[in-house]
Amino acid sequence: MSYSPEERRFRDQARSWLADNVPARPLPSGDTREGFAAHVEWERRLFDAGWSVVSWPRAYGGREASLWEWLIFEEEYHRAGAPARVTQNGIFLLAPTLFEFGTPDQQDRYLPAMAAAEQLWCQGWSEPGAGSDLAAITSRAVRDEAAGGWRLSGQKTWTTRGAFCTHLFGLFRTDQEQSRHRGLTYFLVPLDAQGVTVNGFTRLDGDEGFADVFLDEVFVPDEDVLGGVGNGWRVAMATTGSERGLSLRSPGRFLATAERLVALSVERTGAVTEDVAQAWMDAQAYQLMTLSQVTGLADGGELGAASSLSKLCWSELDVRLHESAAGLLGAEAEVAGPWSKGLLFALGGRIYAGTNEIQRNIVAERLLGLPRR
Amino acid sequence: MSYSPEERRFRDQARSWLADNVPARPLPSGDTREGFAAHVEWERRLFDAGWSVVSWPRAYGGREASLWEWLIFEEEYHRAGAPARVTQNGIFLLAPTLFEFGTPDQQDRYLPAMAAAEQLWCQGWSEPGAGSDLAAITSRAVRDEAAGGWRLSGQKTWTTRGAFCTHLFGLFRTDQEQSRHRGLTYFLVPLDAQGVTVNGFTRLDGDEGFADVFLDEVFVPDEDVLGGVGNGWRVAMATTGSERGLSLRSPGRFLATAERLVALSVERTGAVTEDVAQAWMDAQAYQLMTLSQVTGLADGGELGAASSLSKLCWSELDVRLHESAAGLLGAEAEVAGPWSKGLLFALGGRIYAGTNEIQRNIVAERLLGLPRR
Amino acid sequence: MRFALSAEQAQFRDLVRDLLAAECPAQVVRAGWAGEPAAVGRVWTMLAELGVTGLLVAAQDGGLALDEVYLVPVLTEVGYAGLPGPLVETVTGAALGAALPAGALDAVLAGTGRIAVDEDDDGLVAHGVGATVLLRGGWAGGTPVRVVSTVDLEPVAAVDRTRALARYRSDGTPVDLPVAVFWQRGVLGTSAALTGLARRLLDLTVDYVTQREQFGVPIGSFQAVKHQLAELALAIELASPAVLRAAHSLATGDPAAATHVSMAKVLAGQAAARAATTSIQCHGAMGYTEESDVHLFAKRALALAGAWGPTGWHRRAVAADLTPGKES
Amino acid sequence: MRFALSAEQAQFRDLVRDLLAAECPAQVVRAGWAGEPAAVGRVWTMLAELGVTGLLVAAQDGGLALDEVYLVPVLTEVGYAGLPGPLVETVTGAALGAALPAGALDAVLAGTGRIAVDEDDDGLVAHGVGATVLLRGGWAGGTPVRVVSTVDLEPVAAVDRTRALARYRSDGTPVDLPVAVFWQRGVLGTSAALTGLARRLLDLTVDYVTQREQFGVPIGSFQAVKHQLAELALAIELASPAVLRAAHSLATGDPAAATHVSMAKVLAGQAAARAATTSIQCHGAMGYTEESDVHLFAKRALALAGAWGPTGWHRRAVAADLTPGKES
Repeated sequence: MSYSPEERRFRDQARSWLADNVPARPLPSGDTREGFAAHVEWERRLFDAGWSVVSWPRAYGGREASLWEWLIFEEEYHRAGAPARVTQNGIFLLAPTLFEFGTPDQQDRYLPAMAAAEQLWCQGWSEPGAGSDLAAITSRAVRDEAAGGWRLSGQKTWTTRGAFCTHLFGLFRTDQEQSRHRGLTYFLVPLDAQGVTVNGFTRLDGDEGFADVFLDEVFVPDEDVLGGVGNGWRVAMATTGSERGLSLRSPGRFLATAERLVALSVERTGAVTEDVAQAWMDAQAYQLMTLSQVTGLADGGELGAASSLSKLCWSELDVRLHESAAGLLGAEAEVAGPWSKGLLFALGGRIYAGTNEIQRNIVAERLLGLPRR
Repeated sequence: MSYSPEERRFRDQARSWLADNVPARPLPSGDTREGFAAHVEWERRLFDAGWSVVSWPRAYGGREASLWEWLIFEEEYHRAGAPARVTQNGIFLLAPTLFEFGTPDQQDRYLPAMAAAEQLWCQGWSEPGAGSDLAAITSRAVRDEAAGGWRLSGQKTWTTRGAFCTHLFGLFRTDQEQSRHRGLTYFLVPLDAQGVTVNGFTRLDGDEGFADVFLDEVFVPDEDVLGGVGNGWRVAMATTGSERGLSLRSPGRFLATAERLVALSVERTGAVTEDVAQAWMDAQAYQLMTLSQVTGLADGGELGAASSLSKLCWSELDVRLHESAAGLLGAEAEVAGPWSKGLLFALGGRIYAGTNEIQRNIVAERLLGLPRR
Repeated sequence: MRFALSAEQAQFRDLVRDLLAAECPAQVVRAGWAGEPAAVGRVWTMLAELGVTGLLVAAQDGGLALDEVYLVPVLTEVGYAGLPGPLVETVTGAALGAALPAGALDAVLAGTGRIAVDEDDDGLVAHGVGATVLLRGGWAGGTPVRVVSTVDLEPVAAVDRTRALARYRSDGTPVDLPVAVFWQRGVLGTSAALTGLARRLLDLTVDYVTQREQFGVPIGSFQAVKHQLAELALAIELASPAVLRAAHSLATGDPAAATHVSMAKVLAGQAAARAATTSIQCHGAMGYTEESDVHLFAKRALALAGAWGPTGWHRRAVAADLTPGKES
Repeated sequence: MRFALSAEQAQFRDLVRDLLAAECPAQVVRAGWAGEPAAVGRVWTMLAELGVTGLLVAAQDGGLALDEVYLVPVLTEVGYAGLPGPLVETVTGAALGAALPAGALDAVLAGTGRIAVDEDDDGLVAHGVGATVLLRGGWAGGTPVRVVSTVDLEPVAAVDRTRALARYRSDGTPVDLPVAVFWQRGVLGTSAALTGLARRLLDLTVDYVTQREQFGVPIGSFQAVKHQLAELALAIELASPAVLRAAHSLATGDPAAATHVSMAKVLAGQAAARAATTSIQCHGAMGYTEESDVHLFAKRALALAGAWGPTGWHRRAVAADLTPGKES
C-alpha cells in the first residue's frame, strides 16, 4: 500500500514541472469568454509538455501512465493550484467512449486534436424536457440517404461552455417509432456546421458557462456516428459512468480544497475546528476509497454502479468543504471569490451528471439489490 | 405572549404538589410487571389529588384546565422527574376519541375509570402484516346477531404494556367484502374476556413492554362499538392524530431532558458544548412551535396534518438529545441507565405512531400539497 | 398566554404583505441586480408611508414608537419579497433618532434614506453603495458604534449583486446608544428576513416540483423530493416562533433576550441555508441557472446567513449563556 | 501502489470468515446474552488454532508475528459475526508477550485466556467478568498501563449483555510497554470491528426490506428506504479503506499513524452508528424488539462506538494534529 520508487519519481517530475509552469496568478474563469481563451493557451502548454493526457497512448500525446500515476498527477495538479481543465468534457467524458466504441478513423481524427486543445468538446445530453430523465430525449436525427448521413434537429440545454466550444457530442433519436431508451444514436457534431445556433446563458455562480444549442437540420455524415445507429443509450451510459465516476472528479481536487480549508481555519481561528477536521477526513476517505476502487480495476474488475458511490461522495463532500469555509468566513462569505463561487459550483455537483437522488437509487438497486418499483 | 397571573398560579400549585409527592427514587420501569404496579399506584395518587387529567371535565375527575394550563402542567410534571404515565394510551389516545365519538353511556362507563387508573388501556392497531400500513388489517369481527354483538378473531402485535393492561381498543374488519380502509370498525375489548390470550415479549430497550394479543371468537356487545359499525378508519384516524400530535409528547418532556443534558455537559466538560446548545435550542423551538399550534387551536383552528410536523419534530429531537448525551458519556454510554435506555426508547419514537417516513409523506402531501404517486 | 400576533400586529403585517405582493414581484428583485431600479425606491417610499422605516423611532422624532413584536412579521414579509436594500439596518439604525447626522432621520422616515451597518467593524459593508449613513461597530453588543456620514467606497463584487457590498476606510464619530439593543435588533431583524426568505424558497420549490415532470410524473411525487421539502417545512415552522419569541423577549426586557435572539439567528439561519440548498437541488439544472428566480432568493439567504454573526458564532453564544457562572 | 490486501492477507481473512460463518451464527451471539455459551468458547479456541489470538505475538513467544494489516480484516470479520468477548483487547494485549502474568499468554494462545482493557482507567471495564488478565490505562497513548491479574468485580448492567461490564477497584502493577502502539492498536481493532458490524447491519436490513411488504410492495422499493441504505453503504465504503490505511501506517511506522488511527475510529464509528439507527428504522416495529437479530448488532455498535474514545474525542485529536505547531 505504498507508492513504488517509479511512482515517487513520476510524482517528483510532475510536481517540478507544475511548480515551474503553473501561472502565478489564477486565470480568469474558464467559463467566461476571455477566461476560456487563457485556459486554452494553458491546455496547449500542458499538451506540449506531455501532461495533458498522461494515461493515453504516446501516439495520441500521452505517456501511457498507470491509473496510479494518473491519480498522482491529479493530486499534484490540484495541489499546485493549476487551472481547471476546460478540455475535460472531451478528455474525461468523450475520450473513454471513443477508446471503447470509436473506429480507428474516429480515434485518429479526434483524440490527438482533443488532447492538444485544438478541438474543444461540449456535451449534448440535457434537453428542456429531459434533465434527470435522459431517456426523454426528443431531439431527432432523420436519415439523409442521398448525402450518406443524418439531419439533426432539436434543442440541447445546460451545455457547459457550449458557447466557446468547437464540437458537441450527444444523443439524438434516429428511430421515431421507438421511445425512451430505444432508437437513440450517439453523434459527433461540429458546432460550425450549418444550422447550429448557440446561445450562452448565466449560471448560478454568475459565469456565462451554460448554453442552449439549437440544431436545425444539421447534417452529420455516417462516419460521425459513434458506436452504431440505435446503440446510443448503451454508448452514452459508458460515458455517463465516466462522468460520474473516477475520471471527472479525481480526489486530488478535494484534497487540495481540504488543505486550503485547514489553512483558512488556522488563519481565522488559530486552530483547526472539529467541523474542518471532519471535512478533511472525508476528503482523505474519498481518496482512499478511490485508491481501493482503482486497485479493483487494475485487477480486472469493473467499476459499474460503484461509480455512483464516487459521485455521491465527491459531490456531497465538495458542498461540505465549502459550507465549512463559509462558516469560518462569516460576513465575508458573500464576497465573490474562490470560496463563494466554489460553494455555488459545488451545489451544481449534486445535480449534474445524474442528480444525487438518482445516484442513491442506483446504489440501492444495483449495488444492494433492492427492488425497483 | 406571556403567562397570565392565573396561569402562573396554576404553575405554582402544580409545582408545589409535585415537589411534595413525586417519589424521591425513580420507580422501576412501568414496562415491567413489578414496575407497572408501582406506576398504577402513583397514577391513583395523581388522580386523587386531581392531577391525572387536568383538562377533563370535573365530572370525570379533571379540573377543566385550558390547553395552556395543560402544557404548563406537563412542563412541571417532567421537570419534577415524575414517573412516565402508564395510563397514557387511555387518557391521551382513547379518551379524545371517546369525547368525540363515544355515546354518553360509553363516556360514563370508561372515562372516570380510566382517569382513576382502574381500567388500563392498551392499543390494538398493529398486526404482523399491518405495521406502517394500518389499512392492511386482517383481524375480523363476525356478526353474532343472536347475542347482540360481534365475535372478534385475529392477532394484534407490538401492543405496548399489553401484558399488564385490562382493556384494548382497536380496529377489526366487520365487512369481509371490503378491503383497505373500508369495512373496519373500532371496538373496545376487555382483556379478561373469553378467547383472549396475551403474550409479552421483549423490546429493544430490554423491557418486556410489548405483547402479542391473540383473539379467538371474543364476544363484544354492540354497546362497545365506538363511532358506529364501518366507521373505524375515520374514528381511528382521529385517535392517531392525537397520538402523533400534541397529546402524547408534550414539550415538557423534552425540555426536561434538554436541561439534564445541559447539566451533563457541564459535569463532563465544564461547559455547554455546541452540540448540546443546538439540542437545547431544538427543544425550546419545539415548545414554541407547540405554543403557536395551541394558540391556533384555541382560536378555533384544527391541527390536522400539522400534527405530523410535531411528531417528526419530537421524535427526531429525542434521538438527538440522547445521542448528544452518549457522545458526552463516551465508554459509559453503554451502561444500562436513563440515558442509554432513553436512546433506545427514542429510536422507537421514529417508528411508532406512524413511521417518520410516513409523516414526511403526510407533511409533503397534505401541508405542502405535493402530488401523491 | 396567546402565542400569536395581536390583531393590530397582524393587520400591520398584512398591509406590508399586500404592498410587497403588488409592488415587489421577483422581476423587481431581479432588476436590482443591475443597480437599484426605480421600482425599489418606490417600494421603500411606500413602506415609509406606512411607517415601517420609523417603526422603532420615538413618537417625538416622528416615528411609530412600536416594538420588535411589530417589527418581526414586517421584516419577515420583506425577506419573503426579497426587497433589495438595507431595510433591517435602516429600521434598526433609525431608532437612534436625533443622534443621527442632520437630515438623515428625515430622509429615512421619508423612505429615501438608507442606513448601512458594518456590524463587525472590518471595513467591509453591505449596502455601503448608496447609503445615507454608515454605522460601524456594535459587534456582540460589546463594541462602540461610530457614525460615518460620508465615505470613500470601493465596490466589492458579491454573490448577491443587490447587496451593494463595499470597502471603506473612514473612521467615524462615536455615538452614544444602547449597543446591546442595537446589536440584538440587527440580529433579530436579519433572522426575521431569513425566515421569510426560507418560506419564499419553499413556495417557489413546491410550485416547481408540482409542475415539472420527469419519468412521466411530477418530480414532487418522488419520495426523495417530498421528504426534503417536508424537512424544510419543519425547519421553517420551528424557526418562525423562535424569532417571534426573541422579539417578545427583547420588547419586554426579558433577561434571557440575548440568548433568545442568538437562538433565533441559529434556527432562522439553518432554515434559510437548508432552503437555499434544497430549493436549488429540487430545481435540478434549472436551479443552477440565473434564469430561475430561485437563485435570487437562495443567494440572499446565503448572504444573510453570514451577516450579523454566522450560525456557529450564535450557537457558541447560546452555549456560553447556558454554562453556569457565565450567565451574569 | 496496490491498495488492497495481499493474497496471504486475504486468504487468512477468508479462513476466519468461513470459520465464523459456520460456528458463530446469530443464535450464538444471542445465546451470549445469558452468559458465555460453550459455542463461543469453541469459536475462540478455533480462532486461536488459526493463530488469531497470537497474531501480533512475537515468534519466540509462540505467536505469528504478523502486523496490523493482517489484523484489521480479521477483526472486521469478527465484528461482522458479532462474536462475544474481548478479542480486540486480547489480541492487542497478547503482544505484551512475556510481560503478561505467568500462564496468561499460554492461555491466550490456546484460546482460553481473555484480556480485558480499561483503557480510560476509570474502574469500569467491558468483559471484566471472565477476564484472565485486566490491563488498565493507556488512554491516548499517554498514561501508563498497569496489569491487574485478579480483581474484585461488581457486574454492571449493559445495553449489550454480552459485554460483561464490571466495576473493580484493584490497582495493578505497572508494566513497561510502548503505550502509544498499545492504544493505537486498541482503537484500530475497535474500528475494524465497527466496520464489520456496520456491514452486518446493512446486510440484515437489505434482506429484511426486500422481503417485508407494506402497501402491497416490498418496503425496500420505497425511495426513502433506498436512500437511507445507499447513504449507509457509502459510509461503510468510505470507512473501510480508512481503517486499512491506518493499519498500514501503524505497521510501517508512518509518522501520521496516530492521525490515521483516530480518523479510522471517527469514520468507522460514524458508519456503525448510522448502521445501528438506520437498521432499526428500516426494520420498523420489528427492529424495536429483541426478537429480531438486528438488536444484537445495533447494541454492539452503540457500545463500541463509545469504547476506545468516542467519535468527538478522536475528531478533536485529528483537529489538534492538523493544527500547525501541535504536530510534533
